[in-house]
Amino acid sequence: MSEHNDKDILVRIRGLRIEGQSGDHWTEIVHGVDLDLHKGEVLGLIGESGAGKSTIGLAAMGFARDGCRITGGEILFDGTDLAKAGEDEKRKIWGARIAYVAQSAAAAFNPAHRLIDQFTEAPVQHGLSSRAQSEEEAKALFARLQLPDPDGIGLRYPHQVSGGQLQRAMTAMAMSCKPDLIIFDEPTTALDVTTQIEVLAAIRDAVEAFDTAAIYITHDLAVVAQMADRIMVLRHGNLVEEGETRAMLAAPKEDYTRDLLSVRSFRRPEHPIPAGEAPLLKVDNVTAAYGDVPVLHGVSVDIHRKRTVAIVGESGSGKSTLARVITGLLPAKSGAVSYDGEEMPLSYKQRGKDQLRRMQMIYQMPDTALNPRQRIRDVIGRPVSFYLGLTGKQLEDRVRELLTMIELDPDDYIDRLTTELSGGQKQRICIARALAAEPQLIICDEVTSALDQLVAEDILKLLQRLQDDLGLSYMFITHDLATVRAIADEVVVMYQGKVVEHGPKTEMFKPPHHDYTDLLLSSVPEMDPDWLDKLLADRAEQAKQGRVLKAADH
Amino acid sequence: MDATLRLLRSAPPTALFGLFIIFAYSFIAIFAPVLTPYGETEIVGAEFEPWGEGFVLGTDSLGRDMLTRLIYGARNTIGIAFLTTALAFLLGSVTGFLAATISGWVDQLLSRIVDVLMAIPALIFGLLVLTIVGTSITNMVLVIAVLESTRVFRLARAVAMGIVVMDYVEAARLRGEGLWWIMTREVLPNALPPLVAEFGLRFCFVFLFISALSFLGLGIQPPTADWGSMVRDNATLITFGDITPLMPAAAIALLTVAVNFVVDWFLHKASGLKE
Amino acid sequence: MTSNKKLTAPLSGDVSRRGFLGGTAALGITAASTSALMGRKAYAAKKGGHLRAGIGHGSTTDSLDPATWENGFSLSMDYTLFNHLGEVDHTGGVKPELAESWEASPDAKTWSFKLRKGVEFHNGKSLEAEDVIASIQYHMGEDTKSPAKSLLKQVTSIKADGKHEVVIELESGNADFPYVISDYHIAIKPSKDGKIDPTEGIGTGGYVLENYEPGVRFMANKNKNYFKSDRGHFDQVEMITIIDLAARQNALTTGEIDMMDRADLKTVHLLKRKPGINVMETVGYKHYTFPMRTDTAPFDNNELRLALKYALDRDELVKKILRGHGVVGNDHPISPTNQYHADGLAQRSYDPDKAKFHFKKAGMDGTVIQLSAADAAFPGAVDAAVLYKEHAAKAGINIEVVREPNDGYWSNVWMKKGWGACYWGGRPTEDWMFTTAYAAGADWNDTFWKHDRFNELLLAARAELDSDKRRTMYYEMQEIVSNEGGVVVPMFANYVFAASDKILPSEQMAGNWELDGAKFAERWSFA
Amino acid sequence: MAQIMKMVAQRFALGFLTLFVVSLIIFLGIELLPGDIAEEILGQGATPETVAAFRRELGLDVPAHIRYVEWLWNMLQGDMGRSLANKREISELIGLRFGNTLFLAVTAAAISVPLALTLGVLAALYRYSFYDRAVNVVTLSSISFPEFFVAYILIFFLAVTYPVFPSIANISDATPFWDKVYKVLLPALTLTLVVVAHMMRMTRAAIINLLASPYIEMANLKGLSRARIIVKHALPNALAPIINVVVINLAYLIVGVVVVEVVFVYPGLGQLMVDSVSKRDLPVVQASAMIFAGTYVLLNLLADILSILTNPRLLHPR
Repeated sequence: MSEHNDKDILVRIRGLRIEGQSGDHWTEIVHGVDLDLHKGEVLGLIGESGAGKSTIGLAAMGFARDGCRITGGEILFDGTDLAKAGEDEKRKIWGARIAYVAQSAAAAFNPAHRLIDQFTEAPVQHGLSSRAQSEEEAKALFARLQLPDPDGIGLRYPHQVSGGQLQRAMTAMAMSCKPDLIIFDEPTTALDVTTQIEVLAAIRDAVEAFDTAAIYITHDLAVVAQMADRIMVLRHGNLVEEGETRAMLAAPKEDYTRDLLSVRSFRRPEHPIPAGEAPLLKVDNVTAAYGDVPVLHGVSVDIHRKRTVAIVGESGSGKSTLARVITGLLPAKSGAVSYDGEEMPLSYKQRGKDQLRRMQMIYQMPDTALNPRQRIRDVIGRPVSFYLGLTGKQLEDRVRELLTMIELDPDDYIDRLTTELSGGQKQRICIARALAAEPQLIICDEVTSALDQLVAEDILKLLQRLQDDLGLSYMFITHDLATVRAIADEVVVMYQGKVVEHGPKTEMFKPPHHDYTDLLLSSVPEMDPDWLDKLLADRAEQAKQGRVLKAADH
Repeated sequence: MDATLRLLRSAPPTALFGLFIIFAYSFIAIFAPVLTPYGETEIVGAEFEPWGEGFVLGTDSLGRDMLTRLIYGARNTIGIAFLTTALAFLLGSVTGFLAATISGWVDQLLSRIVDVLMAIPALIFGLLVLTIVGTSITNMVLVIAVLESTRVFRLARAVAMGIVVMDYVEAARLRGEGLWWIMTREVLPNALPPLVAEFGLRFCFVFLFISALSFLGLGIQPPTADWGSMVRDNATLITFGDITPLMPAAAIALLTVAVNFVVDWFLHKASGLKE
Repeated sequence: MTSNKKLTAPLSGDVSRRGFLGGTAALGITAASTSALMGRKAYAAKKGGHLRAGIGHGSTTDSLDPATWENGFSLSMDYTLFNHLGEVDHTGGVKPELAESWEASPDAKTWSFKLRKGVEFHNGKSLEAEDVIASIQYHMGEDTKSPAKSLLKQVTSIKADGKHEVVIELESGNADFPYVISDYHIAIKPSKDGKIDPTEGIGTGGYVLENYEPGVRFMANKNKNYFKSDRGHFDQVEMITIIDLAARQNALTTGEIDMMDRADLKTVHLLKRKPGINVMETVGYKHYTFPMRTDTAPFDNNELRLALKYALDRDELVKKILRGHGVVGNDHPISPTNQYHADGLAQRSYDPDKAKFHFKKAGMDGTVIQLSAADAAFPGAVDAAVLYKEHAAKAGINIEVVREPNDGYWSNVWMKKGWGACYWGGRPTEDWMFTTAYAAGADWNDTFWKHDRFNELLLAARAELDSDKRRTMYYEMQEIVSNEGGVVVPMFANYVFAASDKILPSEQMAGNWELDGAKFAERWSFA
Repeated sequence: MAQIMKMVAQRFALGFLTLFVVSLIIFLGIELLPGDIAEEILGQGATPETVAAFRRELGLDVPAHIRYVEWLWNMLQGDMGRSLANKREISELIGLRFGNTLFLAVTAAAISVPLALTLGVLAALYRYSFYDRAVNVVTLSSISFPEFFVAYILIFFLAVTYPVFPSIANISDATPFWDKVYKVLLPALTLTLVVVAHMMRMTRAAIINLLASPYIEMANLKGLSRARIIVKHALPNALAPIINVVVINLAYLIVGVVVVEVVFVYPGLGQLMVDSVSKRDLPVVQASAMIFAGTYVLLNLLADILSILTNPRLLHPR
């Protein structure tokens, strides 16, 4: 901060207070935050969900979403207090001097209009440029952001362009008026990890080229480490810590920051493959399709007792479909699914109660996995009474026991509605529901990806402990390699419906790799602020040698 | 109790007005025999007695007390409309849930049947069927209930479609739960809010539909007091600037307005739109 | 839907010599103007103008085919476009129209009709005997579906005697045959090769068809060659079907139409008060009945029938159902307008004690008697049944009113259920009325009644040309029906209709049909 | 494009299937009508002899399934047969009435659709303002009124008290166009009051529904004016539900106006059908029911196809 002068300050926020509406009353969600942003500077806002980072980012534009209102403080943008400015005054600044890049470009582009129309809209409406001139600028920007066919891509509709490209097109659109400031609101969160690299590179390049100031909002410390000059760590609407990127990463001052930094360090010792033991679940050369669209091509996976097998792949790789085939929701076209040596009917409808009981599933979104109209007692109690026939006192005792197992106080939780829980608590209930059936195998479908990192880590630890205590096997579907590192014994990498590589974890994280595995592994951001530079240089080097690693999304 | 009070306090004046009217109507409908000075079809005086003591709103063409007829009209018309709507919802939501939960050919079959039923205009269809089977209250209730249930089916199916793809329903299926459990325990409780709102709207439609049928002479038959036929019976008075025929019509309008106000508020609350 | 009330089919003129009663009671016309016009030859009819009449009848299923005519719209249309051999006038008597004169043999079996000469159809053809024969024959024979078919069953031969005379032979004598042959279905149409084209609108009437959209509108222009020089004053006549009562009345008061039929009885007192509107009322033969099936229990017991006849307060029915626009009936179908109405027969009145007495005598104590009703039977039939129930309850008779659907009432209820409500347009002659609905074995004997003495008298009176003898016989027959018949006839209904004061109706109106015998188009004019 | 053609073709096929089943139901339903057809047509004036003669004439002795096939075949060739009651060509009879029905529907739509869309867009633009609330209350009320109530009120004020419009819509072929419009204005207004609320509310809701979507937020944050956001960004995406509700209401204007026809004595198809039902003029009932059902199916087809055509995802496949 010392290297900047006060007159360089573009945005100065003081004592910002924001309230959010819940039901009929308003509660404060941002409690007096200060923020300074200098011209040309990139500021990272980081925090878990509920930290208020997006809200603050939008407030820097003087904008509050429906259900939010700015109740205090001042937001000086180049001398204008946006907290007090009128609607018209703000609309003059929005788009022209401050632009916004949303989390999901697919949702933030209007599906009814061509990209070029959306690009030129702001400059033409703000009277900054003619339509023709703006179109030329668009082509230049598209080229700069390394979009394919920069002259023609503008004529496409948003749905005709892939996610990674769309995100870059949105960055281009944000730059259409050469703004002083761009707010990036989690621009890569919705992307696959291999796609993310290119978008990050493009954004950084563009911001540097135009010397635009930026506020970069994310929950991923490793990403922000690549992008930001300075980082503010937020929690529950308060500032936790603020500092230059390298300094903060090297020596975090606060415990919370330290926790965030250490999130990826949890490691589970690998269990050995029990010699000569038959696998608990054997998926043999399974093929499956949605209607006529083939999704899985001859997939085979073995899961042994007390072991965790991680299925890794990007969206569309078929890893969730594999789970549906195993559970019988999507009966396989060919191949076999055997459990404990016994071949199971392919459709769940034909499976017996006990076959269903022994294999349970935990879902990605705890919100949709629990019936919002049921109480915990019923959610957990139903499988107990359904499979094991317990009633009355025995049932109650068992439910309480299960709640204790997942570290929730039975007295406090047993009569709550599922909607009265936090995300992490819901996921615990889902685990308890699975445990209630007393299964041997639990299929975990991206169980941590909807959770904040610290909460996710607790869930992983819980699952770990339960495995140790109860001798469970897990099939762990995930796209997050950090999770794989933490919990897996064995890794299966899937790509376009096929298994491209599989083996014990220790081997899988060591080269040499299948090209795709290599791309996947190398794309996982690291805390090192120079990681992105190194990676890009490395890939450029490899490209010279004729080995091109590119995301499928390109 | 506190929650109810708080809810009421947050309600807009239109909704409060609506609630008040609905309660007043229900009260009148339920306690009609106690509230009315005379019997429903009892002839108590000369025809067309003027307003005044004894007959607050005068008497009708047969010398029956107007006020009594109006109050019984509330009881009959509202009661029948309510019964019909309830029946339509029972039928429509059970089939709608079935279609969504089982899906596949059951869904196809039910949806096509509903398509066909909906392709025949309701009023015309009602007229036709009532002509075929004869106009009695039972027939009318059944016919309208079947007609309306197609609309309910569509909604129930659409709502249930959104629910059956939820992971908790999938979990129940994988657990091995039967159809009935899934429909009543997993789908129904979550489909309730939109269905309740729709119930209000459908009630209005049914109510207006019955009134229209009565107006055309095919609905509730005399001597049962009914607002639709009361309008028709007295419609000629309008020529002479007499508002008597508009009273039952206004009574219909007031109730449907009230229900719509409340439903509007309910939908607004349920949709979570903030003001 | 209330409009689908049916007119009983065949009917024609009125009785002669009873003009003082059977004629008109034009209530809306002020006494002054009526008397001022009275007795003057030149009744100040103005020529020209476009008449718009709102008619509360008419359906899309109507047509120009005389065999399908069954409602007030077809009737008025008939009298606008066509003529008949005879015409019923305001006195109720039938007088020659297309016939110049007629003559009967002494046994009343052979009738010869001399045709008027120089009459032209709208297409220019001259009226000749063959046209009349073809027009009559259209309603005869195996395949006709005309309601006049049964009327003409008595005809054994029709012959032309020259170009302008038609001779008709009957099976047995019928003194009332000119009435029969003037029935509204038997409109005279031009013939071609001995046949008429039933769907054509070409007649000899006062107006030429311009446009007819069944159930919607009828339009006709003045026939400049009309053989009646003092009739057919309008330039153009438009009839619009307006079934909805309120709409019809609104249309009249807002000047959309000039006249309307079937005024709303409930509000007729208000309509009278409206400036510029005349309300008119005529007494006819229309009566409402509650026929019982005398061939089935319990109605085969005359004591029960009598009990039910005494258990009804007719005055209240006239007051509440007809709102005073009618007279009480005496359990026989002969209207006070009819020539041989039994004036001396004691009027049956409401007597719960007598009802109770007969009911007991019938041994019916405690039985619930079902009465079927629908407004299709007559407007207010259900209300009337409800009133009946209330009245009978006071005599300890328990009537259960069974509401029947309007639709299908005539095919499913009438003549099927034991006791129901019914509506008769009535007949201009006693013989016709009795033959149609009271003679043993008649198609429409809706009480399935059989009385030997009555049937004997019927045959005798028909062939009798002496008026006094006929009177005695018809009196006795009315008494028999009243005391032993299977029908409760609570009331005769008046026709009540209205016109704007720009319309000048006839001085004296015919009562055989509504709207001046349905001949307003040729008899009325603008004032 | 091939995909769109396929979807459209599918919709057409489904529509025709529906119509086919409807024709069966209508035919069967009418077969079940109680009472003898011949008796009903001839009325109380019929004697057993005349009835028998008439039955022969109608060919009612032929078995039902043969009559159905014949009827369907003729219908497909555009020959609807003749009315039993008055022997007229049904196509001519219905043509005239259907023309009137369409005229009223078009007049009502010409008033109500632009009005509803304008009111709806304005309500969305000024949502939660006094204007919005007022329009909301007024439309909610008008949607709640029975049609005959609205009709009589309008007659009471605009025909009886202040005679601006005629109380009956007495039109014929010969009526000049503007005279026709003037005469149907009161029924059209009645219908407008009945349908406008539904369309307006749906327009408003469809737009407001989208206002929470990220691309509207993006449009806001591009500094565009509120009007431009509603018209340019929300409206095109709200078209599908709006088209749907407009079409439903158009269908209603055509098939659901019996009450208004009765009150205003308007010679439309609804009255024809009601008349024919009570007179058992079966060919006419069948034909008009088919026309109604056909209209409904066709309009829904139109809505479906328009929804497909306004969906950029389908219009511009990847």
